Amino acid sequence: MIEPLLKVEGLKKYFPIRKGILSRVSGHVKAVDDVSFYVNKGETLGIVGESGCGKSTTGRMLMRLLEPTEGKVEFNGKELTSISTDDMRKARREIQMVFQDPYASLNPRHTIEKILEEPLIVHGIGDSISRKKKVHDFLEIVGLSSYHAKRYPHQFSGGQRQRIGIARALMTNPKLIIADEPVSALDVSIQAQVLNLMQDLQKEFDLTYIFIAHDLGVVRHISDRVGVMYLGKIVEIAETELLYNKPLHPYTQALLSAVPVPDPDFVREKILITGDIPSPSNPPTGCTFHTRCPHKMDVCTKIIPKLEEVEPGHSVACHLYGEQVQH
Amino acid sequence: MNKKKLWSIALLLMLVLSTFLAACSSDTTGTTDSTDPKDDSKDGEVEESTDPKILVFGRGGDSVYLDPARATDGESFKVTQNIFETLLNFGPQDTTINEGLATEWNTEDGLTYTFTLREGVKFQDGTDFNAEAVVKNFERWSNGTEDQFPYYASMFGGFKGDEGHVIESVTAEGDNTVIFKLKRPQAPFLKNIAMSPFGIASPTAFEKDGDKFTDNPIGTGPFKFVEWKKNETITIEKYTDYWNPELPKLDKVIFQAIPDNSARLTALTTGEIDLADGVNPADSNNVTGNADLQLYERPSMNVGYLGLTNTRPPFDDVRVRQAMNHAIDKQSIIDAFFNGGALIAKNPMPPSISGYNDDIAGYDYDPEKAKELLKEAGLEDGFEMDLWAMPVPRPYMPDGTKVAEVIQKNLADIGIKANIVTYEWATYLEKTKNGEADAFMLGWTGDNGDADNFLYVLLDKDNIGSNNYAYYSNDEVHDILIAAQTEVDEAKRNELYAQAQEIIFAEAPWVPLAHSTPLLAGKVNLLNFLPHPTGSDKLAEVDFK
Amino acid sequence: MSNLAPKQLDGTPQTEKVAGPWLEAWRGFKKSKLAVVGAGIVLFFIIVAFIGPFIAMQGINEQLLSDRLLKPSSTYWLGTDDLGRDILSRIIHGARISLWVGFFSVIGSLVVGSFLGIIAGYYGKWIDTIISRIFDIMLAFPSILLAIAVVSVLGPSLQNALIAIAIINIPNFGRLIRSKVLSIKEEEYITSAKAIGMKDIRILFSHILPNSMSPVIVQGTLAIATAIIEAAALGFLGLGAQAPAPEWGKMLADARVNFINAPWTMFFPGLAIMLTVLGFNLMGDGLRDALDPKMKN
Amino acid sequence: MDYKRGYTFLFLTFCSRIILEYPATFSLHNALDGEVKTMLHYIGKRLWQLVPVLLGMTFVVFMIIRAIPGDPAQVILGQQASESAVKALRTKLGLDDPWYIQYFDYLWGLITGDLGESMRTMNPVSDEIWGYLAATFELSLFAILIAIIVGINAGIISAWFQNSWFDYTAMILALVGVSMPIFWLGLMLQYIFGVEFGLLPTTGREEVRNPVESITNLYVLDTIIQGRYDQLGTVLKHLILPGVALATIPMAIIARMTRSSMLEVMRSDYVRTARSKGQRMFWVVYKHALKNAIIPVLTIIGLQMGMLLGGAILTETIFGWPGVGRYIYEAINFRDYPVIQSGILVVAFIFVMINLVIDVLYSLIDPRIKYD
Repeated sequence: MIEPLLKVEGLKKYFPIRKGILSRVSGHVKAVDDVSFYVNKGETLGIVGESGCGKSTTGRMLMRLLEPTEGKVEFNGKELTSISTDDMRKARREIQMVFQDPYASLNPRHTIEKILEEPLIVHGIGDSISRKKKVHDFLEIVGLSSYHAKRYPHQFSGGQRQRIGIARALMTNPKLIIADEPVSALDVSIQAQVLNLMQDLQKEFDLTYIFIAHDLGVVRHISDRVGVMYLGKIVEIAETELLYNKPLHPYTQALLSAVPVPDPDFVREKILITGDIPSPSNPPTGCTFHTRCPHKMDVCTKIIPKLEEVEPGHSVACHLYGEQVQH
Repeated sequence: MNKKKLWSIALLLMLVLSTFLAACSSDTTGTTDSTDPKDDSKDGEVEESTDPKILVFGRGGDSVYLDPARATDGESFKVTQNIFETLLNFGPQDTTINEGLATEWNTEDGLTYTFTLREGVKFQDGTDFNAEAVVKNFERWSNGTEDQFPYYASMFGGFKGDEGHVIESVTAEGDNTVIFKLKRPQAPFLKNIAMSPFGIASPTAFEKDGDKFTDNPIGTGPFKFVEWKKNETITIEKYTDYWNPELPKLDKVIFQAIPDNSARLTALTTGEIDLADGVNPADSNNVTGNADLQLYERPSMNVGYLGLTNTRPPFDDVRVRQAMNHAIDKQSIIDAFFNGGALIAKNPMPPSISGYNDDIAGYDYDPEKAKELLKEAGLEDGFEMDLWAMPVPRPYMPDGTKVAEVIQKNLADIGIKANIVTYEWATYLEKTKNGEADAFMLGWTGDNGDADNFLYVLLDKDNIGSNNYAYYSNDEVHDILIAAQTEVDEAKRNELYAQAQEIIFAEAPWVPLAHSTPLLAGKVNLLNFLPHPTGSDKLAEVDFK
Repeated sequence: MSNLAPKQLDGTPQTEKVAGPWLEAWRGFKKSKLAVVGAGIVLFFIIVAFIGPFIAMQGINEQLLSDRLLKPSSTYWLGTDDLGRDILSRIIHGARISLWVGFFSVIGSLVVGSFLGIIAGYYGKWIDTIISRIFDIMLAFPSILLAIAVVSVLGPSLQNALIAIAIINIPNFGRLIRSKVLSIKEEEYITSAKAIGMKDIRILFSHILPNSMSPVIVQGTLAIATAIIEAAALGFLGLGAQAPAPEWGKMLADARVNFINAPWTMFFPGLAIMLTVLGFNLMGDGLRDALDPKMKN
Repeated sequence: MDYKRGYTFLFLTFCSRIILEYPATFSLHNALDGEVKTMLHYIGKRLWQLVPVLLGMTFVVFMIIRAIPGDPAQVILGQQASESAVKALRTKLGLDDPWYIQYFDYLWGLITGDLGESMRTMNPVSDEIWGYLAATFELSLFAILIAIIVGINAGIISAWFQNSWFDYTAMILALVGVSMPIFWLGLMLQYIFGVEFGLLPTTGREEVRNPVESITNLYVLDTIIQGRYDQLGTVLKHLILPGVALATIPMAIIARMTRSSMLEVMRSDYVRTARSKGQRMFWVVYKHALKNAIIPVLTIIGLQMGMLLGGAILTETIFGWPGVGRYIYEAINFRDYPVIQSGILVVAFIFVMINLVIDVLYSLIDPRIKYD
């Protein structure tokens, strides 16, 4: 078995809720609650879930843009959560991020050249001339022209900006790129272009992706494996084809039933989930999905299901499957 | 189409606005007419008896105390002078001694004074005025403390039990005779007695009210106290049982505080007040040019000077001080800022005061001589100094900063670079008192018209840290001034003061600048207003035409 | 490589001059007529301040006591004051003082305010609480009162007036920058800068500060206007520039003595204050429209 | 006079109770409905935040005042007073105590409703200050009224006749108004209306020969209550010049704000189509605009209150208006520590409270604004 590039164990992020004038902590928002997974070198792990499920928080904790409350992140054999902030800063050379909003993630006052050169300067890579050359090279690589270097972000379209965002992530030759909904702000036609670009780049630079999205269709297109998150937990994680063809968790099933299918003759059973997402500050007991689950059992309200492998390459956290160890 | 709409709206607005204004103005003019006390010409004689005669006296500040014994500031005395009376009075426009509550007074040896009191006088609260009341007043003062009765202490040398206290005893002999016994002769004793702070108060009232007496003052004067709106107005009204049934002529006097001189004169022009104290000399032409107004001159009893702190180099050198005296063009200053209404000062006291040494020539304006003197002092290249200019107009110096600017230029002509410095009045006084100024503008208005009140107070070494801001110290002058204090013989006393002035002239601790004539302005129909040199005006005789 | 060739943005890529945010702002600014008029007035006073003293007819402190309080005439265009000094010359010299106070007090409060605001906004927590409370306290006082108090402590002079004005304006800038930093801090390009591995200090100076500048420039321009008025007010109360400096507020105060018989001594210095302030206000409005349209109203 | 002191005491105890016992009172509010609850919570929170600010203010004011050179005892007694008299008074006024004792004395006094005694008049500041506050309040209210009436109307008309001569004139005037040094304006008004035409009184707030009998110390109200309409006329006349001087800047700002918010309203399709229907539309828009103008006006009152109070110092000095601004300014000149301290504190407190009230009003008028 190959050693995974990134291994996450028991990752948690609780935001305290403060109340009253004395700011007493009266509770916690469990944005990410005990998440574990791994990513192998060269693969793409998709993470999907509704907004607010904690997927972006997870992505940010991996780079320690947010400090995790608990848990371990092991990158390339190195534990990241315990190293100093300065070491972490340096480690970011290896892990880069592509952001959701191509309009907001580029400093409007800097030229493209400056934006792209900055990561190199920060990490002390090359001299001025070689850096400039690299900037121009990468502009070409992501499908822009080198004369664009002198322009400002607002002079580009959304798709072009996201290319710039990707180029910036690539500048330091990272191993892992965390793409946080990189295409959800773009038009559908542009989405495909950007996704293709990302796939091309993955091959060319031997990149590993964690691809965060709320759109199951997009994730399927690019991922090797997909994890589904609900209320701060991973409820199911499997190889892409397994997950899409044979979703096990009722939540995954519900999500997939909402995805339009290209084949008009194919009729999937529609599973409707009712009700709102419960508040993460006061999550339901037991299985957090039980309030909306069509297959709710008694046990679901009491015991938190564990994520267990029910078949090779397919894990699910649901009392419907397998023998749950009960304590 | 739009144009049309616009016009109609504009018209409408103007209509509304003009009705509002019209309503407003007609309303107000109506009221002023009916309440205007002196506008009785059209109403005829019938109205005269019912229409109260009210005088509004605009002045620079509010009173501090209405108990004259506690007060030290001129604004307080302006009011108390009309509520209280003193045993002796100053003359209407000078500081000669006249009868007051006492009709006769005499002394044999300058140690025992006998006063015969006026009969049939009652305090405004009904208490009888008699010898007993006088004794009680003096007992009250002599048993007081510095912060209660500061003027008593400085005029009579302290309180009962103090070594310097001049008054041995005050006793009543019958109802109408009071006898003062002094420990040693005091030359200006009668003048002191006539000063405003020693107005006789009702013993019943001050025994009852104690410290609160100042909020409800009761004397024998022609007016009695009505109301005090702090920082705004003080109202006094006619005391109907005043011993002189002819007086006062006015029914009511309102003292209104308007700090700014120009604003006060404007208020006079618009008719808000009837009499304005402290008119800028520059504005005198506006007053004389206005048929509705008349200008008053307050007889001069002050001195405005440029003090040189005698302990600070280079002013510790008499030649430098003399050079300063020669350098300043007093005549131009007087022409420009006193509108000519002032005398050039050559002595530290005004000529109206007996003992004034007119033989002294004074330093003439002579920049060349000044330069020579500087050269003698080893300062031919000049020097740099701070010139302190007072921030507020005072009767003796209407516009301190402007005068300072002229002086600055005069000094520049002889090579002295003067930087003008101003502080707020409070800070200014404190810092100059501490001797922090090189040269400073200041002045003094006499309290009782005695030479001692100028020379001793301002230039004796005893008063360094007090009113001797120049830190001038000369033992010879000190001996002369102390001798003069107890010299009862007028001629001998004047001789002593003449000597002192000569020494002071030679030593030049100041640059005396001017004896100003403070100006007042009033309505043209105001009668019998006689401004007093001390600044405390009696208003009993004042009337409207 | 990507088979999707990017669309050309325009036809002549190599020679095109690219408009940065500042250039665009300048274009926006030029469009506003009033703003240009304002800039013109300001420029006029700046020129007057610099070369005026050389062309002014009479020295500021040259006294001609024989020519006191003369009405405006062909010799003295704006008349003379009560020391016989030419009012026009003094106003020209006064421009320098007013602009000096305006610029430097604002720069002072801008520097200190920005520093405090950035620290409060970026680091947050107790530092923010303390700094914000101090700002609250300072803002709770009517500003001119605070200025009077400060000058009373330091002693009246032009420099101290400048310091007082700078102090009372600190919280305005501090708060502005703080709120700007708070909002910029949440921008994704800051997160992305962190993701790159950038240090805090670099993020502050290279990203946050430049992006908070435009409202600061607008506020700064408007603050110069206020500072000029405040300096004049202090001068008027006798707490600012001292004689014989031809500071406009001081000139006004001096003229009050001759309020009735020589109103022109009072009229022109006030007019000069108003015009300068108007210039800065117009310019500030124009800059606001050009730099930061959101700030309108 | 003691009843006033009693009021001050009650008021301050009330405030301090709210502030100190706020956490307890908050639990009571749980029973109330959500909307009211959040608002009470918000008000409570703001009041609570005021505590350190107010404490800080007392300290700042206290320290600044001690740092001002000049001896109050000397000022009280005047230039002619002797040294020993000054010393005696210093001791009596407690000026010889160490500063921290003076500070805690002062704080303790505040808590018990004692604002100190004026060193100049020897009266309790809590007695004196009401009258001055009322005078300033009357003047500010009058100024704000002028500003609102003229400003809003000018703004609406300007917007309606956009680019007309009226619009240009009004907006240029507004720009000039914003840039006006009001002390200069005050003097010019005095010169024109007082000296040149002799139309309007230039100092004080009443005819001293015919003084208003004070009940509330708001003279307009007092004269109406007493039916003295003759006096009402003089009182209004006295208000005009200082009122106009003080109103100028807020008036200009309100006019500009109203105009731009009006222009936005007029850009809506509803108005654009309806505009062609003629004059009646003007009044419809007028009403609509008036409603919309309330928020900017509130903003102005909130923002300008400090400026009004500050401007009041200059305006009151120039026009001899017996308001709190002049009261404090004169107190500074006289080194009347208790008056400066308490005066500034009271003004700042009012200023802070007004801002609180305005913030609350905001949310009542515009439900889109949420409390933090």
